[in-house]
Amino acid sequence: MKSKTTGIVLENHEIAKGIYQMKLAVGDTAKEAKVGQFINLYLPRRDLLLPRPISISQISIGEGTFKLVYGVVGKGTKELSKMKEKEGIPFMGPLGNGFKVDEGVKNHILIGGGIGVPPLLQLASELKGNISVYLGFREEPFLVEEFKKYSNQVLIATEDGSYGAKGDVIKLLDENPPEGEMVYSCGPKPMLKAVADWSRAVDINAQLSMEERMACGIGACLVCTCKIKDEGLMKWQNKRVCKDGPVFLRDEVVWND
Amino acid sequence: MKSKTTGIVLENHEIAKGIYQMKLAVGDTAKEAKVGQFINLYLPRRDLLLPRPISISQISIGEGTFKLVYGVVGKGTKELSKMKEKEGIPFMGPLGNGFKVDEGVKNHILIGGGIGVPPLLQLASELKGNISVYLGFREEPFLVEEFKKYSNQVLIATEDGSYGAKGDVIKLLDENPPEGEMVYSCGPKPMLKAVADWSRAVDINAQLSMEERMACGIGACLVCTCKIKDEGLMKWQNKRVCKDGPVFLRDEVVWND
Amino acid sequence: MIKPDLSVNIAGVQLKNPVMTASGTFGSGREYGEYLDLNQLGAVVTKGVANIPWKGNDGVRVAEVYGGVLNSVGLQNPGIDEFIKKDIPFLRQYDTKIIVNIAGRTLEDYCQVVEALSHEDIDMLELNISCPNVKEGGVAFGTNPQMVHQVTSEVKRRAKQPLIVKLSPNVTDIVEIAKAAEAAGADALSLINTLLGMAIDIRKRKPILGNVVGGLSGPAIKPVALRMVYQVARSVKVPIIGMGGIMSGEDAVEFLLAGATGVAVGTANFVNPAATTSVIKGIEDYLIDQKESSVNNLIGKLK
Amino acid sequence: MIKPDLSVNIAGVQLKNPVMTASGTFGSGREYGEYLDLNQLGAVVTKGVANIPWKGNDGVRVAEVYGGVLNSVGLQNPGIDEFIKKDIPFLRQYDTKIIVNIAGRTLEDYCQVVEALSHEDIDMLELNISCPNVKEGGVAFGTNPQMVHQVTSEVKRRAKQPLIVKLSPNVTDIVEIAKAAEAAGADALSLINTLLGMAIDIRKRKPILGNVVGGLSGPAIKPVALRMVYQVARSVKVPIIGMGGIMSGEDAVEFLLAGATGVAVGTANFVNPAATTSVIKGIEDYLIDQKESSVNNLIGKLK
Ligand SMILES: Cc1cc2nc3c(=O)[nH]c(=O)nc-3n(C[C@H](O)[C@H](O)[C@H](O)COP(=O)(O)OP(=O)(O)OC[C@H]3O[C@@H](n4cnc5c(N)ncnc54)[C@H](O)[C@@H]3O)c2cc1C
Ligand SMILES: Cc1cc2nc3c(=O)[nH]c(=O)nc-3n(C[C@H](O)[C@H](O)[C@H](O)COP(=O)(O)OP(=O)(O)OC[C@H]3O[C@@H](n4cnc5c(N)ncnc54)[C@H](O)[C@@H]3O)c2cc1C
Ligand SMILES: Cc1cc2nc3c(=O)[nH]c(=O)nc-3n(C[C@H](O)[C@H](O)[C@H](O)COP(=O)(O)O)c2cc1C
Ligand SMILES: Cc1cc2nc3c(=O)[nH]c(=O)nc-3n(C[C@H](O)[C@H](O)[C@H](O)COP(=O)(O)O)c2cc1C
Ligand code: FES
Ligand code: FES
Repeated sequence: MKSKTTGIVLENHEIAKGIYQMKLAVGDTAKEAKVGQFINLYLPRRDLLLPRPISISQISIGEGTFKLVYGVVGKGTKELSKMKEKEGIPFMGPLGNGFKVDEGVKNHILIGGGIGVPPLLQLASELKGNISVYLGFREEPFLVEEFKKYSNQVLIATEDGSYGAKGDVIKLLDENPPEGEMVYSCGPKPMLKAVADWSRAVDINAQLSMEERMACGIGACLVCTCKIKDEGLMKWQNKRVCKDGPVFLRDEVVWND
Repeated sequence: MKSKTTGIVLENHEIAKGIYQMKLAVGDTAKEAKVGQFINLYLPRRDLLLPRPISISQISIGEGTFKLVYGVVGKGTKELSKMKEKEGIPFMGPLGNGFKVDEGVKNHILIGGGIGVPPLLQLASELKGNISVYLGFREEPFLVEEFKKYSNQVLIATEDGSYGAKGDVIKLLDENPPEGEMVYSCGPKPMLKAVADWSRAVDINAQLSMEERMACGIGACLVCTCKIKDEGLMKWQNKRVCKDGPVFLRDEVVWND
Repeated sequence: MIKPDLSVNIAGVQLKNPVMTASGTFGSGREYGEYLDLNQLGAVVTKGVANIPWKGNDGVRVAEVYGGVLNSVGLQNPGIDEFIKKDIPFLRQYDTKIIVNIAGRTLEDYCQVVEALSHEDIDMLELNISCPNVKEGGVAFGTNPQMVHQVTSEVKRRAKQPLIVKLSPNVTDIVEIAKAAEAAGADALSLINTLLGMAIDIRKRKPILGNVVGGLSGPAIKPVALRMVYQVARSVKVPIIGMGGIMSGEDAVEFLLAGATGVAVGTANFVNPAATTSVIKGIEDYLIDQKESSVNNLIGKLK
Repeated sequence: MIKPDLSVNIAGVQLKNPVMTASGTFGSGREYGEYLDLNQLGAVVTKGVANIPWKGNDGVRVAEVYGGVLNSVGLQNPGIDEFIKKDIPFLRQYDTKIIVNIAGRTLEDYCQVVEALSHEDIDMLELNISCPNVKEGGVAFGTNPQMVHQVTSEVKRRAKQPLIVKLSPNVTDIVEIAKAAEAAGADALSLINTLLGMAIDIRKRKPILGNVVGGLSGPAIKPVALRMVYQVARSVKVPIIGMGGIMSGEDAVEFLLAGATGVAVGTANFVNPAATTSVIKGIEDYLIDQKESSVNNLIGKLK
């Protein structure tokens, strides 16, 4: 029987402005994790009932650890950032479907934005073949050196141009068109939509990791849905990001307005 | 301007089954405290909004500390018992009126029950003259040795007879009648009522420290009232335990049923 | 010590214990079945199901508030045919009661669902006339005593299984509504559904929920739920299923003492997927501690 | 940066900022005046006062619940004569507006208080027809639109100061009630009073409150309060004072965006005696952060 378990914080420190990396001892749970999955973290603050979904950024089966990288954007992530070594944090997971890695694909294009970057790192470490990485940040970039271990084409854009190119990843892609057979992308919705349009235009297939607010995290409550195309009469149906996703194929996703 | 301040936990350990003593660094606030006053402690658990009133059991102006002794009876005191050295705990106070110490009184009778015992310790240390102490406990007694420093008549009763006399303080008083001019008592309401009856019977005046659930702790919200005799037409009025009390004269108190 | 008897009888249906799942928080048990043994539950109350598939509401469907959750799912469901095909056989594998929560926009919607279920192997029906998240039907039926009476009696006429009517707390006089449902033939009442609430994102200056308002659940609503259960229990004869913020066995005991025969656990599942089983355990522990031989000794036994 | 303008106008009364105290949580400011500078407040709303002294309810008057507080004080107050003698002169020492909250069991009670106040130097009246803690009057007036209309118009006829009517959230349709008060001449509306709730001591098997049920306040009720303010703001023209669970400037901003012109802070005072001033500071910080020159740019400005 699965259950909520407790991870032990091994490290938790700021790696860029407002961005923290947490290393969590999770024991054998590490063996179950697939690239692109996430875990749901439960906070000690009793006024905050809902779990926080955070992608697994790196998996170490040997150590029995997950590395998570998260941005401090609200009450819950603020609370997470205060956790100290040796403290326990309850979590569920790994959850969700993860990216699909097709052995036939030789050239991979990874496109990440902001706090959508972290899960792509584990992906980069697992993919075989040639990897191009396009990362967009608001200001200070993070994990860049780690990506360079797995790819010699890591391109960076920042909104203010303080690091790498000025602008967003789409501009970066337009100016440095990659070659490949599969796009893997994670980031805020507007970016994902732009990546969907771009990849369709250049005719490369894409997997998109979607983000939604969650409650149960396991597919029962239907609060985390996103519109997914449906062959049937209804044209689309609301599918669960936590269970059917977070990764969907570009051509399945129906964009709101 | 007064304000909520933060005390630093210097000690917090179990001194009898389910009874904890906490020593709190409070700085100059110690100078303001009078015997029989209490402080209101605010808990870190966010689901628990209301402060917990705890009597000041010992005041050290020199050290700038308060000693509190509390029983773990619910969620809040449970939380208190988990606090560790050096942790900060917000509090308000000292609050309330405290016991009235009349220089003319030479023979004092202190009667405490359970978690009503602690505030009597500071009182014992301040009173001049002869002091008789009657303490009742459910099971394991506490602070007994400390009282012996100030009195050579410290009598104990426990409900199960495991320590001292078997029974309650009233039985103890009946079997060992004290002499004196003033009773000071603190404990659960039924005990206070019994002390009121007993002291009236033996014709010794009494001050009773009452207990009520609180919200504001400073006299504004009127949730902590107890019935106090009134000369006027209304015969009694509801007075505030937090501000007009917690100590009332026996003859003022109107007992419910 | 002998294990206390946890079984309760609700409108002729014997449950192994009073603990069930709150509709909409537990799907049909398939997902939570990986986290707990469904055989342990008194009953599984399924997500509201309508006569045809519903897509539910657009946009953000959940917001976190102090000690609670706002949701505006809007009764997304696969429709009764799909439900009968997939969910009833799934649940029948387990030794627990099946209570099907019924959604509708019109009286006919409700009746169609009930008729479709008439020959199905389920234990009870729960009529949801209190969902705050759909514009037509739902809560409109649940806030007016005449409407409550009408929809309850129409559904009851067609129902082959005992009928629970689920009440909305967004009313001036819950007792009046409860009496209307009882008079119309409800075999049991369940309360409360969610309180209508709202949350605003002050940076975006927009409501957080796509639907602007949503239903408030979780510990924040427990005092209101308990008060309503208490009031209704003293005014009707049919058994009551209490819910609203139950997180622990102790919370459940409060509802039982207030007069509920059964209790349902909703939002707590999101905090702990095994919340239902820990509530069952907590009730049992309380009975042992209080030296009570049966949970029935608690029901409505408030001094 | 220039300090943003925090002043608001409610029914012709100019407040230096939108933050006031919620009636009953702050007495007449005497006690809290030791913990904060009363001159900083937009207004002090005093504890409900009746025509004669009331003793309030017996027994335990407060219970703590998850993220909230239940109270059953029952409007203990010294009566209007004593109030006029002691509290108005006290408050007039400060540069803040005085809003007197009025309690009653009958229409005549209310009218007597209003008449007694007619020549007093106070700024506004707040008519409490929503107290859940007294059997007669109070909430009975506040849950029926006809009654709301009647009591409001009778009081308004006698009132020499602008009249705020304070609404109960324990109703099916808050908009209907708000419209009745507006139609009867209310100059402003305040909402919400407490939600009716209950808590049980499971060891004693007794309700915690002496009065069995009580009023729920605090962060737990904020989503309900915010929803009602939003609904009412879109339906009436008079200004609204929003309250219910405001703990911080950010909470207050939610109410302003939802359509409140003023906000009141109640239960938060129990958690922090200087809560009102930290709410004022929080609103100011938000305005600065958002580069807004005036708090009036927020009111009702929800996208
Ligand atoms: C599958 C998935 C993977 C994610 N992986 C990461 C990651 O690796 N690193 C990272 O920094 N962030 C990640 N996020 C986003 C992260 O979950 C939110 O930033 C976080 O929940 C915000 O919590 P908060 O309490 O700080 O914010 P608040 O705004 O205070 O949260 C209030 C509520 O809204 C929810 N919420 C707020 N923002 C988001 C959001 N963007 N997505 C989902 N729920 C949200 C919270 O979970 C909470 O329930 C992921 C989200 C999803 C769905
Ligand atoms: C003036 C005064 C002085 C006190 N001094 C001491 C002391 O020195 N040592 C000690 O152990 N206890 C003392 N008490 C009692 C102490 O305040 C309660 O035991 C404590 O608040 C219980 O909190 P809880 O969260 O553990 O219990 P819970 O039952 O979980 O508390 C729920 C709510 O009820 C209130 N409450 C519960 N029991 C009491 C009670 N007996 N009196 C007042 N409020 C209560 C709590 O403060 C809280 O608001 C004193 C009470 C008063 C009024
Ligand atoms: C996400 C969610 C979905 C819900 N869906 C339904 C539903 O379909 N039918 C229904 O009758 N109640 C529904 N409810 C209400 C719950 O069954 C329950 O009445 C309410 O949440 C109060 O209980 P709780 O505080 O334990 O969650 C839903 C509640 C939540 C949180
Ligand atoms: C202890 C207490 C006493 C109250 N007394 C009154 C009162 O006398 N008159 C009134 O109109 N409201 C009274 N209220 C209601 C508050 O003014 C306010 O409407 C409610 O508490 C919601 O705000 P909050 O969540 O900020 O406390 C009282 C509330 C509390 C907690
Ligand atoms: S969070 Fe419950 S279904 Fe996805
Ligand atoms: S606790 Fe508010 S008056 Fe005593």
